[in-house]
Amino acid sequence: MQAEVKPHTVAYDRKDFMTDQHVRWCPGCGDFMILNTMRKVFADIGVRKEDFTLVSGIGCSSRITYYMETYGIHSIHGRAIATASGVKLANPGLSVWVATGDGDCMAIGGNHFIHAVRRNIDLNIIIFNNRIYGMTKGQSSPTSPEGLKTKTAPGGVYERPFNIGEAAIGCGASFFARVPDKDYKMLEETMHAAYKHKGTSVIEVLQNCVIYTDGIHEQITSKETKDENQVVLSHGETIRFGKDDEYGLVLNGMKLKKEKFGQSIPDEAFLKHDMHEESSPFHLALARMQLPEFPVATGILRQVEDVSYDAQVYNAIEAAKKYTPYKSTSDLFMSGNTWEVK
Amino acid sequence: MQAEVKPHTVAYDRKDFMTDQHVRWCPGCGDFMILNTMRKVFADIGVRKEDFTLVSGIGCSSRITYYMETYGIHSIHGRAIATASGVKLANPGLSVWVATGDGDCMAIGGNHFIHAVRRNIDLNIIIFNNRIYGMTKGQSSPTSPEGLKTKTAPGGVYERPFNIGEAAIGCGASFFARVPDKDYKMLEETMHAAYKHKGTSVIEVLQNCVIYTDGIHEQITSKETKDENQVVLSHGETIRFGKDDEYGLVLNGMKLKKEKFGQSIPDEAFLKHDMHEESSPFHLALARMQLPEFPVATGILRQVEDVSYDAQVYNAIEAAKKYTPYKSTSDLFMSGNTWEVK
Amino acid sequence: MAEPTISTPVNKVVVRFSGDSGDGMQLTGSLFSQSSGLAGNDLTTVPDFPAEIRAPQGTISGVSSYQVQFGGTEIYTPGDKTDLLVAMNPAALAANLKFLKPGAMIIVDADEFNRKNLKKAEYENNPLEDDTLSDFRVIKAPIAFMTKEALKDMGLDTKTIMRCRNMFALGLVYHLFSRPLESTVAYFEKKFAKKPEIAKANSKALQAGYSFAESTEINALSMHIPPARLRKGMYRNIDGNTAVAWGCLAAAEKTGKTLSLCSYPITPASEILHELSARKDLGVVVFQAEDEIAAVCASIGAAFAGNLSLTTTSGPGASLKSEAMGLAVIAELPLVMVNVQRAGPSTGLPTKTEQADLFQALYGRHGEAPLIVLAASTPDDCFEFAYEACKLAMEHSTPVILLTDSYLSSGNSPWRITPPQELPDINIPEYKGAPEDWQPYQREAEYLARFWKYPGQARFEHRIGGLEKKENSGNLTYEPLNHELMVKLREEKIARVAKKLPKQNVYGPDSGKLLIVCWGSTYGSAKTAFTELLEEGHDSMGFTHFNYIKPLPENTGELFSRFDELLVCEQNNGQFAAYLQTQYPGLKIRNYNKIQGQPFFVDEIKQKIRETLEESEYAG
Amino acid sequence: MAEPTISTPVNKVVVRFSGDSGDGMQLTGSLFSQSSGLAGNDLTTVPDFPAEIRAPQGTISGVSSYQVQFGGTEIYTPGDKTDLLVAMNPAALAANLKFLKPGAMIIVDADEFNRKNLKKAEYENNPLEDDTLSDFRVIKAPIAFMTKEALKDMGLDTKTIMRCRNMFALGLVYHLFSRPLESTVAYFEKKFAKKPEIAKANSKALQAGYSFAESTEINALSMHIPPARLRKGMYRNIDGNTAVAWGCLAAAEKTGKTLSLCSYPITPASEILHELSARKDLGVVVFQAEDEIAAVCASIGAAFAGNLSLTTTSGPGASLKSEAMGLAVIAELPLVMVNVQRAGPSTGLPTKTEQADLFQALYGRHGEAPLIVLAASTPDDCFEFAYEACKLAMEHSTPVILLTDSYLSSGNSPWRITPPQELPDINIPEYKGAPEDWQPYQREAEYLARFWKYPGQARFEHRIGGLEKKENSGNLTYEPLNHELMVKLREEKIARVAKKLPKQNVYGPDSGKLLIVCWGSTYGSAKTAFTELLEEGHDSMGFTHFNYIKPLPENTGELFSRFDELLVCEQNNGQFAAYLQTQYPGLKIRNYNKIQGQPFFVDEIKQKIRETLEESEYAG
Ligand SMILES: Cc1ncc(C[n+]2csc(CCOP(=O)(O)OP(=O)(O)O)c2C)c(N)n1
Ligand SMILES: Cc1ncc(C[n+]2csc(CCOP(=O)(O)OP(=O)(O)O)c2C)c(N)n1
Ligand code: SF4
Ligand code: SF4
Ligand SMILES: [Mg+2]
Ligand SMILES: [Mg+2]
Repeated sequence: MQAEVKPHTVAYDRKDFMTDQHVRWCPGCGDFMILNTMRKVFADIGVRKEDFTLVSGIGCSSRITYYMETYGIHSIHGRAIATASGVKLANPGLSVWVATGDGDCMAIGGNHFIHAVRRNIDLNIIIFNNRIYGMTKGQSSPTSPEGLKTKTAPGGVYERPFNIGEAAIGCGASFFARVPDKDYKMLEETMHAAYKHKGTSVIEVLQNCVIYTDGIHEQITSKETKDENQVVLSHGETIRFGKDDEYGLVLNGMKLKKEKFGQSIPDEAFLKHDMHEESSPFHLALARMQLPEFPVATGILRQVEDVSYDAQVYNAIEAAKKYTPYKSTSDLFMSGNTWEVK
Repeated sequence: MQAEVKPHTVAYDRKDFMTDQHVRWCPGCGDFMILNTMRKVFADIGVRKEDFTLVSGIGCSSRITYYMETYGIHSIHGRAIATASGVKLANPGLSVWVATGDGDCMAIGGNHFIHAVRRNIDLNIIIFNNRIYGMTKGQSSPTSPEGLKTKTAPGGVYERPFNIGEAAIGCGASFFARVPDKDYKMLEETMHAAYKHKGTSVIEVLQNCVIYTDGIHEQITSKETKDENQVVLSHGETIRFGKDDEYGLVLNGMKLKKEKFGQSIPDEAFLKHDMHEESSPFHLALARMQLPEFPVATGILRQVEDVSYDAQVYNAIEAAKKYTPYKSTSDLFMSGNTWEVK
Repeated sequence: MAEPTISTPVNKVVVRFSGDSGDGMQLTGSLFSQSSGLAGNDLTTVPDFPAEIRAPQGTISGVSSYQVQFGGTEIYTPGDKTDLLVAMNPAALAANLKFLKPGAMIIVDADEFNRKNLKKAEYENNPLEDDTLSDFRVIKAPIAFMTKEALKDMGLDTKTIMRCRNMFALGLVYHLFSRPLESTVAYFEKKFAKKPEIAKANSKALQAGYSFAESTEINALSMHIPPARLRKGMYRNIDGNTAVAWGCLAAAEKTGKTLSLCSYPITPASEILHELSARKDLGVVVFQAEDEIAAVCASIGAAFAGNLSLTTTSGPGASLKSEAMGLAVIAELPLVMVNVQRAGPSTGLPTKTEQADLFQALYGRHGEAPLIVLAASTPDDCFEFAYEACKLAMEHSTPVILLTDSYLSSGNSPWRITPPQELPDINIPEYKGAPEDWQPYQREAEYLARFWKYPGQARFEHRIGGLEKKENSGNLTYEPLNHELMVKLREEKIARVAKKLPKQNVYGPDSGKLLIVCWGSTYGSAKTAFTELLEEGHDSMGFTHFNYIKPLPENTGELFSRFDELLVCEQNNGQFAAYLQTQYPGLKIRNYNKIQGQPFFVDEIKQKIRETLEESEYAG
Repeated sequence: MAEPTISTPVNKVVVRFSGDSGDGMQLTGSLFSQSSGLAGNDLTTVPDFPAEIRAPQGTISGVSSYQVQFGGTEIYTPGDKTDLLVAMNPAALAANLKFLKPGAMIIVDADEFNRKNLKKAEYENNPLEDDTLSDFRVIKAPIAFMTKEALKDMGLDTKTIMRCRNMFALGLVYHLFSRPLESTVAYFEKKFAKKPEIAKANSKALQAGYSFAESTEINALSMHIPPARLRKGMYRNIDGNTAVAWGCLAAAEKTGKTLSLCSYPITPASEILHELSARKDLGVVVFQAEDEIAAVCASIGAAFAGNLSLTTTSGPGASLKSEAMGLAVIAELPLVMVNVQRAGPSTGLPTKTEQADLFQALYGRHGEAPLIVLAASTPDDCFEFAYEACKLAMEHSTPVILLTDSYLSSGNSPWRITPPQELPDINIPEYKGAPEDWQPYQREAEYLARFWKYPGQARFEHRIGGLEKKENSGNLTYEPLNHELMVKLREEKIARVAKKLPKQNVYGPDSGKLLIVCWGSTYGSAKTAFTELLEEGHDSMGFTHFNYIKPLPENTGELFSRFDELLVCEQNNGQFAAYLQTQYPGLKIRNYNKIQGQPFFVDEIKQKIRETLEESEYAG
């Protein structure tokens, strides 16, 4: 048994999710787009305002909690997912969302992240990946690309970054999507899909920090280059990219290969996107695609159905209730060896 | 530049690595086999005794530190890898080993684990995976199989366990091996290979806890069933298993399929093991293989060369030293705007 | 050989069952405790088992013991030393000699004193045959042989038969104290319902032991301990960890709240998690988190979501939780953290007891982060203080730390099963106004508690977090004076809890030279020591024991002022004494500290009090 | 309009540069500080910038300021209030009026006071045109216009030109205090070596401002501040974080050890990590860990491996590190943890200053886990105390916590560059016996330090960890008395450090009614307040300031006993005062606490001291 989220009856507007707090991000920060989209999605999703809880950690991104007129916790650095897990388990009837940064989620919060996806608890996790620590003014994060000059790597980052999708799927994620911050349409659809997905949904937003990593996702997301450098996945459809959709992917053993349509290779050999494929190596291979060899995959890479952890917890509770001799604490306390003093 | 481990000149015996401490594991515990093998490997490896450091967390497994006559730290629960990272970076000339349990490494220590493999720091990590918390007397660990009855899951575990290999490779591991505790030959070879590997080596040992999960790996490792249920990987060779090595693996898209040799499928279609393949989906697919559909893969699943983190740190130091105007603190302190008071 | 010192009737007796880890001593002891409870005695027990999961069989490090003190009077400790030792093998004898009173009785399984076992126990000669035991009264019972005899017709294998030796021994002891066998037999029948032959074998061995005693010299020794005058009601034995779990269950039931436990295993706190994991049947939501930080953060989430929220741990875990406890303080959420203390620092002596996490509970967070600190004193009052912790957390919208310890968690004492209607009411401050007028940091006037509103409640949507908040509105602000105000408000909120607390009591004379002060689990030994000294005629001293640590009860200062000096007894290096100095500067305090991983003995405290009284006599 | 109160010559002056975040006020201020240093003045500075990374341009929340006090005497604080404000726009004026002394001088860029900017600053009317500023002496300089004029022939775009406004303003101020321009011009040439036109534009603007002043009413006001009598030597300005980093570098160099820093970014400690990340050129091994726990554990690893090991953080990170600090204590490894305190609890006010992590430093670990606690008092003595922390850690084989704070980390003061030979020796206890005789927990006799042996050293192989150890051998043991002994030894080891510490000083009369007590960064305000009151003739009070917190200097108790009462001034709710009560029970202490995220003002402390003296006069 899992309590169902109660649908709302009034129609909401995105303004209904605005708070009276001044939004304190740098002008032009990608966070604004995520905020706006989130307000729209929350208004449209069909959940009553009071049944949302938005949990964040600490970072520029995590400030979003103050700007969404729902219940919210601005917790501590790295602990958004852990805190949100407590909320969801306490009241599985809530729609629980997590807003977190690449540092918050993948550095200090890494353990909670991998365990959430392993358990498949029904949280919608949005990672604002600007590949830097914004709030603390520009130190390397675990997603900072090699060579990037940061305050803690003045000579350039020499650590290998995490590929969030790969880590998530490797640790068992049932839902993973990657979305450019400016593609609010894709973001909106993805957030709806994440909401519908029962289990942990991970959305990596390629978010631009105008101060410390301005343009870091530009190659992937800019108008001029995105046709070549980004492949937008769509379930059931053949994977295509390039200015004229002239490229696709074929298999070479278990490796992906970029090929041109209409040349020597038969059309059937080109891969279709199947986000529901249970086996993960295909989705991992998609998540791993990197410039310059491959375009970067966006959209929903993986969505497979599996029972959520919160549902399992409540199933276990129901099952236990059914077979127990204890219906109240008195039953329990009086069980076993007792004696009376008169 | 990375300091090279100095080879020793005297010949060691495994007894040279015995301490005067009484070994306090339950009789029959799989930990004994790991200890014995480790002593042998340390004796044979060609490193001076004083140049080993063995770091562990807390758990039955982590007690091993007291039984190896080297430098050692029995740190705190979950922090073996973090502590070992500090040792290695402080003195890259040491051969640094980590002994950790499935709880120590994959529950509380999960964050350090994924960051170690991401960075590829040159540690040899041995995970004693008995799929339970032994030392604290039988609670579920993140590798406890679904359905197992434990002190914290009296009705049976309902969380999805981690597949250590998948998580490690997903997070970027350059070396992953899986070895049954009783296969001391395989363990010995694997430990030698781990030592040689410059970067993070992860060895998952399928360790038997006679008290809380006795026989949990039996299906995979027992004499009677291992031919069917275990596939021992060997680099460059065709993957074979079954009583008479009659089965192999073929590809179906990106999925593995178990097939019989000498039937309709041509021999060339059967997969060979290539542990050096840089692209990870193949190794992930191997790591994911599970009973009853597939045999469980043991041996070295993945070993790819990549510069280690410690080497990169010292490279960066060398580079910085080369171009700096500061050769001493005085140079630094006197740089910039100074003035004299006379 | 000395004469037995156990005279008939006596008022209290200490019995220690000891054998190899595989000999079932914990079960034997606890059955004996049950029977003592049924006989109307008060009692306290303590187990003593190897740190290893499975230590080598037959050796001293593999010895497992169970000690119980029971009597016709109030019993606060399991006893310093033993009147009767049951030793199932040479190692058990060797390990326990130091715990015996002079003249104590020893029952041994003489059949186990063979060469092999003697060697494992590091005996060169058989102690039953030399003068090792000359100070004691030794009963050499052929337990193994007699058990075999008794069960020989049942068709059981030897291993199964030998497993019943403990019940033979228990039968012997039952006879000694004139205990009926019925309830124990009934227990076997229930426990081994699916293996009736095992039930029968155990019953038979028990019976055989009883009969054996009847027909031997033991018969002459049997004695009667009168029942204690305990308060009327239903009783059961309970250990501190179960009592904590149950106290929280009771508070959840009382308030109609769901209990959430988010925890991570650690010795000696794990059993709370185990018990509540098994209490899914009562609707408990248990989350075994990936680590302690996840556990405490999830509990904060659960508290925010409106559940009665609990997190349990021991020292190392408490350290890990300190950052998040600060969040709970500034968020002003109800949250109970139980720290079952063990000996530190660091990993320390994980199976041993200590009270050295008090400083951490009081001060172990960055910034000014006050919260309520309670400490339980006996295994059974762990129930009461867990309930109280839940009550205060919810009534005052604050995290509460409840300190228990390894000694309480593993000890047993009879618990009067509190009927639900006797439990104190829990009055969670209720907001009565319109949602528009509600503000997240608005406070109830008397105690300054916030009103708890949570997801699912329409029109109370709000955000909380770790940044400093504007008074009332809870909006973020950097205003200097607001910060000072909020720091003071948070402190004052905790201080005002004192108004609600029971007055601190003095036992014995309520003024005088010396006040014996203790807190938490030192209660048992200190109270016993004090009572005995009082009976011995020392009348210039009082005794007071603290369960409410922060805030202290309102009359504490006044109470202290009635005595010239304080003697603070605690199992650490003087933490409570130091805390008292900060609260009542200028107190004249003597410290009596024991930091040995084990509780005070009654005699140690008596000795110390005597010395102190003499010294101050001399000084005065 | 009031007359200027800055008379010539004066002894100290407070100048505040303020403008939009984009106006380069921090650079302007720091160049001015440099020039003051060069002029031989002592000085202290403090920045004040928005919490947001980029606040809306032109608004009050976007204002960035830099305050400096400099003078011909010792300067301990950046000044309570300002004598001269440079306001680059209306928002800067609005934000800073509250910081001005009555009669202060204000230089504004009059060109920026247009409708748009006034609105952003929430001015309805132009304050230059009504009586808002009637208490001040206002210089309306057409800075934008004049800058444009000065640079018009250089072919630069308007944006670049407008970026030089700050240098025009600086030129004005230079003239006011008769500062030479050369070194600043040289600075531009060096900094913009690759963009000579930028260097030139800045120089020109500076020159233009200077000339403009010469030809206007400002000329009449220019004044000379005499040089301070500072100790001979080379000087530079330094902030607290850089000073910490450098102090550790110096200790590493002195001992020939490699410095390892394992850390995780956090405001306001990050700059130590930044500076040392840039110091790979001096061989520093920096590990930016995945979190604070990894950071502190890696530092323990580095210490075990024989490096001088450092970890840096602020409150929340310090909480996370508390478990592992306990390991460092029981392992008795040298380790320095720097906590650059910020206002708490929890996330609190992350950019504001406070001293409220003292309790945590002293007590924030489970079990009995004593370590050394130091606190720095000025930006420049952060160098000395970081060095001292490293020295004590290695000499006494113990973790040391060094407390600094946000105020020290961002403030600047001139630092006399300590020549290497003047640095105190660091004598790491050296084991002289044979390897066979060495034991891991053997102690050097005088101070009980362990001998540090580490991997790579043959025949000293050993294991350490968090479990309790046998005295000397370090083998695991559960022996009760050994545990007590080890707890006492660890405490005693820290206590003995006191023998080595400099005597605690009293400034002013060395006995009397009132002793003003403070610790850490309250030094500046308290010392200034005290000195001023002394000069005003108050002579029944002394002043003492603590850098050594645990242990306290040996003569502390004796020193306290010479005064009737203590007034403890600290930026928290009374933590040091409470700690003193535990160390010297019975002290008569008054608390003076400010918990507003900002340092004490000198006047506040003076006021409080006066009141206290009066009260005690009255009471006495
Ligand atoms: C325990 C703790 N450690 C460190 C910090 C400091 N801190 C705050 S936010 C942050 C990183 C933010 O980076 P990210 O999560 O990527 O968010 P962004 O600001 O880039 O959106 C850090 C290190 C903290 N607040 N608490
Ligand atoms: C901070 C902290 N939390 C919890 C514990 C308790 N603890 C000790 S070992 C352990 C788990 C051991 O499991 P695993 O790592 O699998 O090792 P095993 O004993 O099975 O070899 C736990 C939970 C601890 N010592 N410290
Ligand atoms: S620093 Fe970067 S991430 Fe933070 S608000 Fe500014 S632009 Fe956004
Ligand atoms: S409990 Fe299990 S893992 Fe631990 S020592 Fe015993 S058999 Fe080994
Ligand atoms: Mg970021
Ligand atoms: Mg395990």
